[in-house]
Amino acid sequence: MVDLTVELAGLRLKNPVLLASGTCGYGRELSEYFDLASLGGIMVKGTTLRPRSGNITPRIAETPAGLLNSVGLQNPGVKKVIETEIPWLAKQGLGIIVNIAGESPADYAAMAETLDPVAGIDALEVNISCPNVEAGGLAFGTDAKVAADIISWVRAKTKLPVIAKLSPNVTDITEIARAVEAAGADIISLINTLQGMVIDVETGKPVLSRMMGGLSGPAVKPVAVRMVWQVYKAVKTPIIGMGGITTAADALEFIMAGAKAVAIGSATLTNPCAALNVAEGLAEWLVAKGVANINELVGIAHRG
Amino acid sequence: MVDLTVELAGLRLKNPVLLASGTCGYGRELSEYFDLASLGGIMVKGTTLRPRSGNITPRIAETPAGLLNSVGLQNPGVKKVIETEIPWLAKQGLGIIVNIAGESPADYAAMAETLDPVAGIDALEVNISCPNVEAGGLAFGTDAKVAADIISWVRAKTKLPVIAKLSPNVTDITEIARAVEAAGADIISLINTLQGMVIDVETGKPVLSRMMGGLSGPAVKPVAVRMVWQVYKAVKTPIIGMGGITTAADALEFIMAGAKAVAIGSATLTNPCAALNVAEGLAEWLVAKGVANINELVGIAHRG
Amino acid sequence: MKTGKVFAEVKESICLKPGFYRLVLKASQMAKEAKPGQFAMLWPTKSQEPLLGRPISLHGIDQKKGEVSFLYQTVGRGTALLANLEAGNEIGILGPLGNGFTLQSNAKKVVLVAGGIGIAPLLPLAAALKNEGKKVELLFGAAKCDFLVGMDAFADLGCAVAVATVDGSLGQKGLATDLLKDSLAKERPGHIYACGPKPMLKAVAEIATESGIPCQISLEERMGCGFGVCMGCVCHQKDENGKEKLARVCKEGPVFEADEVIWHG
Amino acid sequence: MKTGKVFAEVKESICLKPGFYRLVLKASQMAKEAKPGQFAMLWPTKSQEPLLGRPISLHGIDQKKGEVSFLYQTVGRGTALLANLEAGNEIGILGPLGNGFTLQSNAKKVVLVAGGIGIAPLLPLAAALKNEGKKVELLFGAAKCDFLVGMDAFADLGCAVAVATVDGSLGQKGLATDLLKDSLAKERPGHIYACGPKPMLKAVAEIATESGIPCQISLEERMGCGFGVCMGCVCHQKDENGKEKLARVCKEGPVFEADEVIWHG
Ligand SMILES: Cc1cc2nc3c(=O)[nH]c(=O)nc-3n(C[C@H](O)[C@H](O)[C@H](O)COP(=O)(O)OP(=O)(O)OC[C@H]3O[C@@H](n4cnc5c(N)ncnc54)[C@H](O)[C@@H]3O)c2cc1C
Ligand SMILES: Cc1cc2nc3c(=O)[nH]c(=O)nc-3n(C[C@H](O)[C@H](O)[C@H](O)COP(=O)(O)OP(=O)(O)OC[C@H]3O[C@@H](n4cnc5c(N)ncnc54)[C@H](O)[C@@H]3O)c2cc1C
Ligand SMILES: Cc1cc2nc3c(=O)[nH]c(=O)nc-3n(C[C@H](O)[C@H](O)[C@H](O)COP(=O)(O)O)c2cc1C
Ligand SMILES: Cc1cc2nc3c(=O)[nH]c(=O)nc-3n(C[C@H](O)[C@H](O)[C@H](O)COP(=O)(O)O)c2cc1C
Ligand code: FES
Ligand code: FES
Repeated sequence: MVDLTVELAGLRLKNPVLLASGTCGYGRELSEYFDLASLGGIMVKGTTLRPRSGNITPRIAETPAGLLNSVGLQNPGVKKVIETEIPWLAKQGLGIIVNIAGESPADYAAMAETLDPVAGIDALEVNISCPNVEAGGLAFGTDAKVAADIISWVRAKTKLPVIAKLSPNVTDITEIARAVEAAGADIISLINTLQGMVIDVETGKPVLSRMMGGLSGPAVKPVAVRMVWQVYKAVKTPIIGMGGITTAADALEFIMAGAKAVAIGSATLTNPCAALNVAEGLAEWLVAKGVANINELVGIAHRG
Repeated sequence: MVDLTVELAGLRLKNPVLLASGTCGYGRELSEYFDLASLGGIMVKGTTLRPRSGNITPRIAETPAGLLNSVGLQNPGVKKVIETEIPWLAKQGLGIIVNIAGESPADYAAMAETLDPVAGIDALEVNISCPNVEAGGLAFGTDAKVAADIISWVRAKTKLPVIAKLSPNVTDITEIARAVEAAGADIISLINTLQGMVIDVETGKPVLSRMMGGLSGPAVKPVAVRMVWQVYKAVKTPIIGMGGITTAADALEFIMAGAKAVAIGSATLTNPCAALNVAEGLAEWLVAKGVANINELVGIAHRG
Repeated sequence: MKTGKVFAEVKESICLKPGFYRLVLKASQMAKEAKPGQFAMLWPTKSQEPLLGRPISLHGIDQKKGEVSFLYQTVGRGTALLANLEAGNEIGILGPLGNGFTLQSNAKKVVLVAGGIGIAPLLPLAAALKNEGKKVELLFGAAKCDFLVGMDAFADLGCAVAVATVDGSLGQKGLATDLLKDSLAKERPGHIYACGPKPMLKAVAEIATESGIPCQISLEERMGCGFGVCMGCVCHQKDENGKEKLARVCKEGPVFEADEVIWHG
Repeated sequence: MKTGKVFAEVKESICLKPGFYRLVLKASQMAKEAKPGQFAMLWPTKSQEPLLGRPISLHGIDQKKGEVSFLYQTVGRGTALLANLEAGNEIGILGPLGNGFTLQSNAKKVVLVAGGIGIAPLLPLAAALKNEGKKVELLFGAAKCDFLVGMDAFADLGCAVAVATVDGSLGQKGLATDLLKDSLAKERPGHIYACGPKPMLKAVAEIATESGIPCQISLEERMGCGFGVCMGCVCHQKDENGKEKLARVCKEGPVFEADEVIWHG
């Protein structure tokens, strides 16, 4: 038997495969397709302090080997999530990571405080990639100082492992990674979506109602692998890698680049069992190659 | 007959379709497949002051709907280009844009000075996306101040229209666009390649000898369209759009987002006649839609 | 557990009229589970480009043969690739998905209103209704005669069929909703079901609400996943207290009670 | 003008041994222009994923039938997609590309050295050489018997064929270069041609240079375009003055004079 368990700063997962936030709801729909307990964990839909109805449709546009989304963090708010989703999820036998998003550092702090004592939650993922309207539409996560601030506010309010989720829309990802590490992030997850646009040439207008959206899927994989590679060299904090992972081989690229765990996002939209297939595929690959423990592979692409 | 001529800050092109730098050599190979005079122009392979032999192979890796390259500006140097390539190209009947790259602002200035009096050259495209080794591996084009400096050095040495070619690996593309506009750029072209990496999981190593490479092709199109859109709103300088254009419809996305001309890069690698097909496709589209002049479409996605 | 994404063999792929196709797949599990009004996500190729499945309604459900069929119009890349398929090819499928129509058991007569390719999900519904011994009338509208496909199968089931085209090239000149008004004037049905373009659905919903006739409509929205995880496909509904709430077209829908839909724009 | 990228019909696609395939295409223009040692870029699908063509050598050139054939080994995604093709499918092609072998007209006997799938481009060469009345010997090496394909066609042309496998499962136990040494010891050929893995080519080049026998080798490199515009496929060569210069495998090559290649690593 191969050993797939991984441990990231106190977050123990039975295998390194997670469901990425926003592509798995709160797990209920996917649980109809496979046993969630076969995965390492779930990163639930981005949760905000107050309920949000999100953006108007169209919210989805297809792109070459990818898709744009502008869902806009539709969610019932943190209180409702705690009441109706976490208790059910806690019985499913996989790690529970709550993805939080706010309009101000205070929002994040308030959510961390509220979520900290809730039974069943294994970690908080801090989504600092949401647009900061005050600062001209750029995301919190594109400014190292703001990113660090948010992480320290959250850090101060919870004992749970804090995962900083980085935006790829930056000049130097290592600068942000170092800043959030210094601010107390236990784990770094990356990448969130790349900003993109699709125009419908028949109407002469952007397809998405919000015009711009976040690009994800296979198209972004090389950018994501590159950033994992760079961040692995820059910081000591363990990394959760994501961006276009569809197969076990894709997941291995991220692990070899330095990720200790991986998350499956858009691939779930194209196949509800995508994450399960990746987890099973990793186990098979280890057996075939005679690798006893997945941790042996983390970062090996940096050697020699 | 539809009117496809466009004029960008004194650069007159018989149609808005150009060959993107690094994907068309100096035009000789493509001239065996179609008459270069059917295109608006050619942006020749990145030229440096001294000859460069580029990086060791593998220099190319395939990615989902895209490719990575790390050719490393292999070229015979500016003198040889002037002697052996420009005279031949000048007879082909299309706009000639020389793409220049340097290791220092002085390199750029020297090349601009050398190229300025050469007969047949219609514009200089300043590639500020090359790695600036001194500044820690980031490209000149990721720092607004450095980018502006280079453009003003070039500006001072030539009467030719100066095209600033921007790197997409930045937090805020409009900041760079405004800086190069202020520094005297006549035209802005974008995007150059996104930094990426592919790992061969069988060997556990990056596929490219240089590890990281530049991502291009359909995969990057939504990012490129978004940046053209943003830059169109931010500056008055005319834009040449590129990044993943394969069909006339793709080109129209860029034009509607605000580009006055477009360049075809990776698509040429998958079909030598790609740019010709785009140019012909644009003409057919205009006829079919009853649009008399392509300029009417520039930026229309911003309306209403 | 539900059946995940599988590959199904194309049994038949035929062009009915320029731009309109019927696709028959070997998919016994789906045929066993499917209800009228449900849909499937279809992936015409195994490539990652195009990436997303295309939502297409179940048009035929043949449990005995273990086959399902689809009726679709080519409007873009995905449907063009579907049209290229040939018998023997394999295609990715996920489904059945969505809620499907509710069969009102006490209605004696029902009216089906179809706009263009919106006729697709109404065929299995008509079959189920006929099976329950109801009187079924199909009111079918389209821009022109060339866009009218699939109505013969309704006649074969014993439904009354009335047709309208905007240009008058077949049937009455006008809209499907004109046919509906005429039909209601003649005989009040126990239930209305409608599928078609948004403006038509909105008009049908208004007529139904005004006349107090229960009505279900099938909505469309651009979809990411088709099974409820991406929040890509929301529409606006009234909850029990008349307050606005969001519903996923792919999960709570695509079929909604006409009087609960909030029409934006 | 050269023929650009076109779509060609698959006439035949067969598995010769597990992992080895022959593909026959209707492509009269290519068949008319092609020379031994040239290659074509092949796109197994019309999708943008995978994006790049795969360089595959011309293995058969049938001007009369207007057909070309390829012999390939499945090693990754692109070749796996090629293997899925069936007669009647269409595939994107560009070519013929590259320089091809030079036929030395004064050599009486020539030796062809093939390593594994490197045998592919040597068949049309053998045919051309036989056509000129030369004595042709094929020395064919591979890791094991299962990797030896396509040699019967050489025997049919009247070539002498000798085989070596590393594990001794067929022919002599050893390398193709062992066969070459034995052959040179027996009879000095007027020319050597070789295609196969880099270490083999390097060894052949050394033997040829030492013995002063003209030798051409066909190199491989990962390719972007295949026709000379991307600079993806360079290799190192000596120029007239012995100075290092860069050459494109797709344009100046894939065939090079063995004594002009600079072997790195
Ligand atoms: C529940 C449901 C059931 C459907 N059933 C059928 C059916 O039985 N037969 C049929 O022909 N069509 C049906 N559709 C519409 C069908 O999904 C779209 O026509 C198809 O996805 C277009 O794909 P494409 O790649 O060809 O077009 P694209 O290139 O993606 O787009 C072309 C045009 O089609 C429109 N479009 C794209 N996606 C959708 C979508 N999800 N819904 C509506 N319009 C869209 C866009 O406005 C765009 O302008 C259904 C849609 C839904 C949501
Ligand atoms: C001029 C030329 C002629 C060739 N002729 C033949 C032939 O007749 N028959 C045949 O079977 N193969 C031939 N090859 C090799 C063939 O091009 C590759 O095996 C093929 O491109 C791999 O594609 P893939 O998608 O299956 O593999 P990928 O998934 O792209 O890669 C799988 C492995 O194949 C290797 N590879 C990928 N591309 C190339 C390449 N361009 N050259 C060498 N190795 C590569 C890589 O090292 C990689 O590990 C030729 C190559 C060249 C350059
Ligand atoms: C429809 C959709 C919704 C998403 N919502 C969120 C979200 O709420 N919070 C978040 O941190 N990331 C969100 N993401 C980003 C993903 O979690 C992931 O970081 C990104 O999509 C890259 O991975 P992928 O290519 O595997 O999808 C969303 C992505 C998609 C496609
Ligand atoms: C093989 C290759 C080489 C390139 N070389 C250069 C170069 O020398 N100078 C430059 O400014 N851009 C270079 N580029 C970038 C292209 O000009 C273009 O900006 C980019 O590829 C995006 O367009 P595309 O997606 O159409 O390829 C190169 C791109 C490729 C694929
Ligand atoms: S399409 Fe994903 S939730 Fe409906
Ligand atoms: S593959 Fe592009 S130059 Fe050879």
